[in-house]
Formats: sequence, C-alpha cells, structure tokens
Amino acid sequence: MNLLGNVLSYQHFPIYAIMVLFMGSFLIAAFGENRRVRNILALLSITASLIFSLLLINPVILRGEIIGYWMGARSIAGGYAIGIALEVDALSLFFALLAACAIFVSGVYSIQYMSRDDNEKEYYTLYLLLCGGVMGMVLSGDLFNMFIMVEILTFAAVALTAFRNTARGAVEAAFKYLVVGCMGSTFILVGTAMLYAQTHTLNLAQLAQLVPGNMNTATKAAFALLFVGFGTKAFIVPFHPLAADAHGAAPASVSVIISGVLTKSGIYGIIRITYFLFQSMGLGTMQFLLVFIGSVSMFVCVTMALAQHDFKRLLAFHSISQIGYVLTAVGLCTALGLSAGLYHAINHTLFKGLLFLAAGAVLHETGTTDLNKLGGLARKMPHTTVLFLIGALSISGVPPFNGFASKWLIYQATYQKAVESGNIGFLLVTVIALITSVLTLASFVKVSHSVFFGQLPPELEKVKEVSWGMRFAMGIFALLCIVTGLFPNLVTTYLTEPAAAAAFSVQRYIEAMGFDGSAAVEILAGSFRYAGVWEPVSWLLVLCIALLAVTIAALAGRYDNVSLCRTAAGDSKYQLFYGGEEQSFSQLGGDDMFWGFKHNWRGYFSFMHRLHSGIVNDYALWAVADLALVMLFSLIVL
Amino acid sequence: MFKKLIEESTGRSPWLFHINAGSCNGCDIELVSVLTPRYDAERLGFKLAGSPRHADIVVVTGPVTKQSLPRVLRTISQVPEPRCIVTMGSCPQSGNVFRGSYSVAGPLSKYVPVDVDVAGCAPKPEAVIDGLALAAKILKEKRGRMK
Amino acid sequence: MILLNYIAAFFLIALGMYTIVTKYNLVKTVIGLSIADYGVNLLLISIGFNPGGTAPIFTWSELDYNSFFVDPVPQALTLTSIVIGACVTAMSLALVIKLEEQYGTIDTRKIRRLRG
Amino acid sequence: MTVILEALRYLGYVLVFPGFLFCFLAGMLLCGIDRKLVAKMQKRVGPPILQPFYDFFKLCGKETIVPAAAERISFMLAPLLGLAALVVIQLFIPVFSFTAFYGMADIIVILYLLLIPAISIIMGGAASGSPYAGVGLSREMVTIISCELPLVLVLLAVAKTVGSAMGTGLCFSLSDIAEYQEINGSLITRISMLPAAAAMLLVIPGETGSHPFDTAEAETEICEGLLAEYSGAALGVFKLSHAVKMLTLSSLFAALFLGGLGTGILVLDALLLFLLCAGITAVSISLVHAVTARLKIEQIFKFYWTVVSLPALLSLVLAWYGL
Repeated sequence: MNLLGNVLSYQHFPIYAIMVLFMGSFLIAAFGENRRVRNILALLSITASLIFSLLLINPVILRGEIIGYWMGARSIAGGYAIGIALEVDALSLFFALLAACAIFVSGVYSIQYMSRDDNEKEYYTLYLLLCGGVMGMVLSGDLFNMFIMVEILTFAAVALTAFRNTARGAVEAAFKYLVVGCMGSTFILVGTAMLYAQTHTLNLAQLAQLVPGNMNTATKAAFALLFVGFGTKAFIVPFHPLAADAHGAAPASVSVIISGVLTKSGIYGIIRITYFLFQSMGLGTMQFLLVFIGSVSMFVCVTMALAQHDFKRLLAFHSISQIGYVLTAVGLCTALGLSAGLYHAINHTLFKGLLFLAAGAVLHETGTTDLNKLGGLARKMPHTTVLFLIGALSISGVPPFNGFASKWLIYQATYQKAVESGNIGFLLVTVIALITSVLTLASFVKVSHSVFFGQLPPELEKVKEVSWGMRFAMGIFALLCIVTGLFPNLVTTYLTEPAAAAAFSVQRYIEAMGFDGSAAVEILAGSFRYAGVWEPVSWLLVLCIALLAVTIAALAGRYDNVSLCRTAAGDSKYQLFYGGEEQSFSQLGGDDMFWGFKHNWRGYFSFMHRLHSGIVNDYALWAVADLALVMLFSLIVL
Repeated sequence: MFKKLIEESTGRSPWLFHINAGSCNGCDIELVSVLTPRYDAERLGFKLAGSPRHADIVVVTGPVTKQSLPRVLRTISQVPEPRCIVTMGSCPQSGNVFRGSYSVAGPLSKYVPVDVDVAGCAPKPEAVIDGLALAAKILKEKRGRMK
Repeated sequence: MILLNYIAAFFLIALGMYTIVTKYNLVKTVIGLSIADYGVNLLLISIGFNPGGTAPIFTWSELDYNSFFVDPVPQALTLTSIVIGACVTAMSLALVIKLEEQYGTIDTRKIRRLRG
Repeated sequence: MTVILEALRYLGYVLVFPGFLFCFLAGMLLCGIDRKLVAKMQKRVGPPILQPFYDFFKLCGKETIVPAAAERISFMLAPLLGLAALVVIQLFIPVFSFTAFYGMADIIVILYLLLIPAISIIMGGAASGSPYAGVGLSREMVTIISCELPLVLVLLAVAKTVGSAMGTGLCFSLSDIAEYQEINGSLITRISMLPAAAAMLLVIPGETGSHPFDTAEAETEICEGLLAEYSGAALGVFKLSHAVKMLTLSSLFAALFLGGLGTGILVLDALLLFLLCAGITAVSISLVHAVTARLKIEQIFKFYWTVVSLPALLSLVLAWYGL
C-alpha cells in the first residue's frame, strides 16, 4: 500500500508523462503489427501523458510548488549535481500541458487520417518518439538532457517529414531540415560543453546559480550558441524556410506537432537560457535582440505567406509569424509581456493545430493543397469549412476568438513598454504587430476564397466531408479556441501568469533543487494595469442580441423568402452573371490575389523570392551567419 | 403599411441596367447624358447599376444582333422581379436601318415582353427621361401586383 | 597540449561548417556534418581530461579525496554524442539515396523544388 | 425588478439609441445628405434626401435570387452579421459623456471590430462564387490593408496623448478619452492632433469604400465586385451597412477628436452628434467624392501608406514628445 502510494505520488508524474510516450513508441515498434493493438497503444500512451500532465496542475500551478526530481535518487555530492534531474516549475508545466493537449488531439486525428498510408507502425513509433522528445525537453532539469531530447525530436521530425516520401519535395524538405537542424543541435552541444567547462555542472538550476556571476568570453559564446541552436528549433528567422518546407511535406497531424509544439519547445529553450541560465533579460540590449528577431520573424514570414500558393506552406509561414509574436512579447521582459506571449503560445498551438488539421482534411479528400486548384469546398465540406473559419478568424485576431485576446495583450505590452522605457522603437513594434495582424487576415481571406468559397472545380464534384473522428479532433481545437478567447481572465490567471511569475523567480528555481539561489539576479517584472478594456463575453452577448434583433427583423420582412434554383439543369436566371456569357468555371487563383499590394512591393517580393533560393547551402550559410552575428552581439553586450 | 411603403419606394428608386445589343453607341451616349448635371435623372432616383442583379429597369439599345440575342435574354432573365424592359432608340423596336440584315435577330419584342419603347435615333434625353419615368410607374404597378 | 586539442576541435567544427556551406555535393554535406560532429566530440573529451588522471572507475571504498581521475561526465556525453552522430549520418545518407532516386542528381543546386 | 429594468434599459440601448433605430435613421440620412451634397457640388439637383430610404425599401420588396453556384447559408447570413457587428461598434462609441456599454471595449477592439463587417461582406461575396466577387474581395482586402496603417497610427497617437495627459502613460479606453475631452476640451484643439485628424478624415472614405477608394465595388469595371450576385433584401442590408458604416466612422472621429462638446442632455447630444457626423461626412466623403476620380487599387495602397500615413506618423511623433 505504501509502495503504491509512493508510486502514485505526484513527484513521479513528470517522468511518467515522458516515459509513457517512449514506452508506447517501443511497444508499437515491437508489437504494432496489428492495427487495433497499434491504435490502442498509441491512444493509451497519449491519453496517459495528458492525464499525468493535467494532474500536475494542482501542485505546480495552483499550489506553486516546484518539483525537483532526481532520477535514481542521485542528487548532489560535494556541492555539484551528479544525478540527472527533472525540474518542473509552472513554466515547464505550461509548455508540457500545451504539448500534451496538441499531442492528444493530433493523435486522435491521426487514427483516421493516416489510415490510407502504408507503414502506420513506423508512423506511430516515430510520432510517439517525437512527442516524448518534446515532453522530455520541456520537463528536463538538465542542459544535456535537453540536448538529447532536442536530438530525438529533431530526428523524429525529420523522419516524419520524409514519411510520405513520394510526395513532392518531402525528402528534399527532410534533408534540408536535417542539415540545418543538426547544425543547430551541434551549436547546442558546443554551448553545453563550453558551459560545462566553465562550471562543471549540467544541472539547469546549478548553472543558473553559477553562470551569471562568472561571465567570461566562453560563457558569452556559449550563450550565442545555445540561443541560435534553440532558434533553429523554433524556426525563427533566418530558419523559417525549413519550417515551410517541412510543413508542406509532412502529414498534417505531424505539422500540428511541429508547428504547435516543436517550435514552442524552441521558445521554451530560449526563455530558459535568457531568463534563467544567463539571467540577462534585465539588459535592454538583450530585450532588443529578442524583440528585433521576433518582429522581423513576424513581418517577413507574414509577407512570405502572402506570396504562397500552397495551403500548408502558407500555414507554415504563418506559424513562424505567430512565433514572432510570442518571441517579441517574451523579449519585452515585463510581466504583462511574458504573460501575453505565453497566452499567444497557447492560442497559436490551438488555432494553428486547427488550421493544419483542416488543411489535412482538404488534402485527405481532394488529394491536393494547391490553392490554384481548389475552390468551392464549402458546399461539399460544410463542417470543415466552419471549423477552418474559426481557426482563420482566430489567427487573424478577430474578436471574440482567442487570437484577438492575446494580440490585444501583446499590443498593450509593447506599447506600455515603449511608454515606460521611453524608447520609440517599441512603438514601431506595436505598429508592425498590428500591420502583421491585418496581413494575416489578408492571407486567410485568400485561403478561404481559394479553398472553401469561390467556385467548385469540376474535378472536385465527388468530394465528401471527412470522417467523424477527424471532425471531432478539429472540433476539440475549435472549442478550445473559442473558450480561451471568451475567458481571457481565466487563462491569464490560471495558466500564463503563474508561468510568467515562474520565469521571474529564478531564485526559487535554483533553491528548489537544493542550491543556494541568493546570488541570482532578480529580473524585475514590474506591475501592470491594462490600458484598455475588453470584455469578450459581454461583447458576444451584445452581438448575439443584435444579431437576433437583425434576424427577427429580417425574418419579419420575409428575408428568407429567396428564389432558389429548383431545376437540376440550371435555369439561366440562377447562373452567375458573366457579362451575359454562359456560366463556366472560372476561379480567381491564389496567386492572383492582392495584386494592388504585391505590385507596390514587387521589389521586396522578388528580393525575398531570390533569397529563399531553396539551396541547402544558403540556409546553412544563414545559420552560420546568424550564429556569427549573435555571437558578436553577445560578446559585446552581455 | 409596409407593402404600401415598398410599393411607393419602388416607383421612386428605379435602378437601370444598360445592355448594348449591337448599338452604334449613339443611344448609349444619350443614356449617359441623361445622368449628367444638365438633365440629372438622379433627382428621380435613377441610378446606373453595375450588375443585372441590382437592376429594376433593363435598357436595351441596338438592333439585337444574332450574336447578342442569347446574352441579352440571359442577362434579362437574371434581373430579379419586378423588372421592366425599356427599349431605347428605334433599333430594338424595328431594326431601324439594320432591318433585314443577315445578322439581326430583332426586334426584341419577339423574344421578351417589352414594357416601354422610347423611339428616336437617338432619342432626346427628355424623351428618355419621360420613358424611364413611365417605366418606373409600370414598375410600381408590377410591384403592387406581386404578393 | 590541451590547448592544441581545443584549437583542433574548433578547427574541425569550423571545417565542417565550411564544408556544409560551400560544397554542392550532398554526400560532402553529410561528410561536413560528420566532421563538425567529430570536432564536438574532441571538444567534449578534452574538457573532461585531467593530465595525469586515472580512469574514473572506483568502488565506494576506493574513492577518497586523494583520488585523481579524469572527469567521467564528458565521457558519457561523448558516447551519447557519437551515437547521435552515427544516427545523423545514417539518416542523412538514407535521405541522399532517396533524393538521388527522385531527382537523379546529388547536386544541391538542382534539388530546389521547394523555394520562394 | 431592478434587474429587469436594467435589462430593458440595455435592450433599449441596443434597439433604439445608439443602436438599431438610431443607426438606421441617422445612417440613411447621412447617406442621403452625402448624395445631395455631391449633387450640389456637381451643380445637379440631386436625389431627395430620403432617397436611401426609398432604395432600401425598394430592395426589400424585390426578389432575392441565390445563384445555383453560391454557398447559400454564408451568402444569406453574411449581410446580417455585418450589420449586427456594425451596430455593436456603434454601441461602444461614446456619445460625448454618454456610453451605452461602459467599459467593454477600447480603441484596439474597435479597430478589430471594424474588420468584422468587412470580413462578412468578403465572405458573402466569396460565397457567391462570382469571379467578379473574387476580384472585388482581393481589392477590398488591399483597401483594408491600406487603411490599416494610418488608422493604427492615428489611434496610437490619440492613446499616447490622452495617456500622458492622464498620467497613466497610455490610454486605449474610449470612455477615458471621452472623459479626458470633457475636462480638457476637444483633442482637435491640440496642434499635435491636427495631422492625425486630417489623416483620419482621409481614412473614413477608404474604410467605407466610397469614392475615389471604391475600386472594390467599382460598378463600371467589375460589376459592383463583391455585391455582383446580391439582389433584393440581402443587397438592401448591405446598402444599409454601408450607410451605418459612414455613421460609425464619423462618430468615431467625433469621439476621438471632437469630444467634450456635449450638453449632458441625451437628446440634444444625439442631435449634436448627428450634426457633427453630417459635417464630417460632408468634408471627408462628399467633398472628396466630388473632386476626385476613382483611383486604381495600387494607387490607393500607395496613397494611404505615404500621403495619409505621414501626417499620422507626424502626429504620433509629436504626441510622443509631449506636444
């Protein structure tokens, strides 16, 4: 009984949450020949992982504990950490919860989505490996273990990118991702090694205790290496082309993980090293670095997305653009900013997951994601259309969906930062963020017109709605999008603010593992008040009343009395107006949209097109150049 | 009461859609001149609509060539009820100088019921306004007959 | 002695990066990755090296404050890193074969269907 | 009992003032005044002021055709959603010292709420399946992008001016902006706000899609673009939305720059607001309409991101340095 109680103590839950995924992976590799066994194993392990993460909410977020867990009870000897540790504070758990939710939904979706592919066993093995890697990385309390988990997830992600290796560009994308991803991993490893050489420890808490007091050239270089290394995992500029390639080729359920979770683990790594390891976020220059990269990411990627004509590739660029928002907000180093950034991280996982699943549904039914070949699917796939629209409106920040709530906080945070620091540069960031938001809307208008509205191409007449399981998975995301949008106070109070508070209490993080944290540099969060007001529930209520009033008035005026085409052959009265000609198929292609905008920026767009040359050497060069610049920067300012 | 209001409004807000069925452009220019400051048909509520779906009155000019006939009929059928058809100039009524030509399918009244004919080559703007005002009146009556 | 190791390690890493950036042959890219990886391994092992130290293999009774041995942690890291390096090489070579099948070339300048 | 009375009061706000009834009457009248003024400026007699009402009721009595290629539900729902969203915006804009729904939305929210009517018309047009609508929605979206930059700059400038005067640094709340103007006089009297007000006056015709920025609904080139397939009551609702949007934007202008003129008596205030809106419309929509020819879409974009944005930016910089 005592043993059982011991085993079920929440202290062990972090490792359980990681291990069930890896166990699932091994078991499927070993016994996954049977389809039913495989599905049950996969579902069991992702559900168990989700449950273990959810059970951690009570101690970690509500009671504010930090779980320090030494594997094999090897802890500290001679003042140095000798064991492998897991350390779960609210920040880690926040990302773990995000990961667990996305993994669960995308796993449910996979069951039917992947049913037409061969090698499902390998798919689930790799899929659970990827999930386990993400989980392990965010819960780890050890820098080297973070590296190993990063390697595992990079590997699984590369393999899954190339999973449909007959699809156009899948293997190419995987190779590019592998090369640059491994360069990033190498950077992380070199950074880890250099930190170890200086401090003789790998434990994050102890590093946080020792590093900030002993800054020298080696640790500064290590900072740059780690920063760029985690940057490749988050796909921030200049690594965004890899994300675009990988998402375009990977199955949609994997894209959900790559965009919703893998990029977040990169962001998590960046937060860990900047806020904890080096405790450098108090420096204005370091804030500048993060905010600059974030703003460039969000703007460059949204413009790149406007120029795309592949559904999933477009979504991939948007995903980096949204990561730019997160990074910008995180880089502000205010309580409001960090909370807003983390809120946006949740929302990004939800709506981008939803959008990728919708894209996957379209691909599953039509066999293509080329925007120039699709159209009019709203009449064939009404539920998918509604779910897609929820996602599209969320990402464009249209109230009352969740994207708006977090963007609203981000604008406030950037503008407040500008006012507090007296730096007009942050004002520019607010403007860029607002413009990016409307450009996001533009590209989703393009998608919804070229995929779901407009005219149905004759060859898509036989398309059907996707199966219930896939719609159910999308429905979960859509519901969460609405809930997190309608109750921003709940989300900030119970998820993002504890996580943000954890990021600002380095001392507690160090002391939770039994080290002396008194020397930790306290980064001041500052207090904040909202400069504006936003009450989504009341707003929605008013909108519903207004809509009801309009509808009643309209129905009273016989608005519903429309003439519909009753005959099958198509009366000319119900044909579209073609200047008098007979109706024929003509759909405005995705490439032709927004000419007025693109024409004015043609120089920019052609420059960008040349820059994203698709040659792996160029991308590798960007990585090296980025490393050189960041290293120079950190050597000067840190 | 609403029915009355709608009926009254229908007579005061007729929107035009102009179809050129092979016209020499004389009537087209005259139709536009009706909207210029000198004649200003807008004071009666007339407006040129861009799409047949918005129109109440279809103004057809030209002798209705064989090429244009199906297009004219299709476009007219796309105008929502109640609608009025006005022929402008002599061509759509009789064929005018083009009568008997191998390519002319007119007159228009062979194919659709025409409500108002405005004769002339080209009709004077005053005549056009008069004809359109008459069409507006017919429109109002048609609306009154609708349920 | 140890300084030479560090110089060599960073030289190898730089050489690997240089290979990846400048060589247009896919196999050479893979070789570049491996070279960088060896550089990292050398760096790791050099960090843990104590001149004159013994191998870090003791029982509890033998271990006291006079024991002088090389740091075991970097050795463990190196082992892991070697394994990962082997995986990278294997995986990337597999992808190269697939790429050659699909594109008929191993020139990176021609493998750019995904761009812009 | 009090709860019911409160609910009734709020229902009254939604339905009567500043909700539906006010929006309907004032918007349509504004539209009529605009048409009359343009006619007068062009030396025409012009339509009667009540012409928009005639148009609306006529359209209500017409047949509504849903094309066979259209997605019926979105096609018919879009106009209603757009109208409802616009009326809700109007509820949040303070009428001098009176705000129907106090403390529920700020200017960033208004900025985004203004997108909803645009999105609904875009979705409706896209659902019709017409290629003209496709071209129209592409242009409509570019117009929205064009207007966004100057509008954002104007709003931020106002937020900064009011915020630094109130000692909080920045202020996004419309009620606070109105309150500030009650005490310190209209913002337009400040030199730093003059360029912003000018920019806002030029943003209004772009946002409402009136001449010369109406490429998205150009009737002569692309057959009214997004509205090409709409007929009957649905079209009428869109026309009504257009009129209400004129009212909303001009009353937003009044709330941002002309606050503090109120008398405190609601009926007089409403009348005053309407008069102000008519004045703003006369300058920003009618005058601009009468003296210009329609621009091309890429010219619109260039115009807004340079000519209109620069004064707004100037204003923001001036506000930043506390002028």
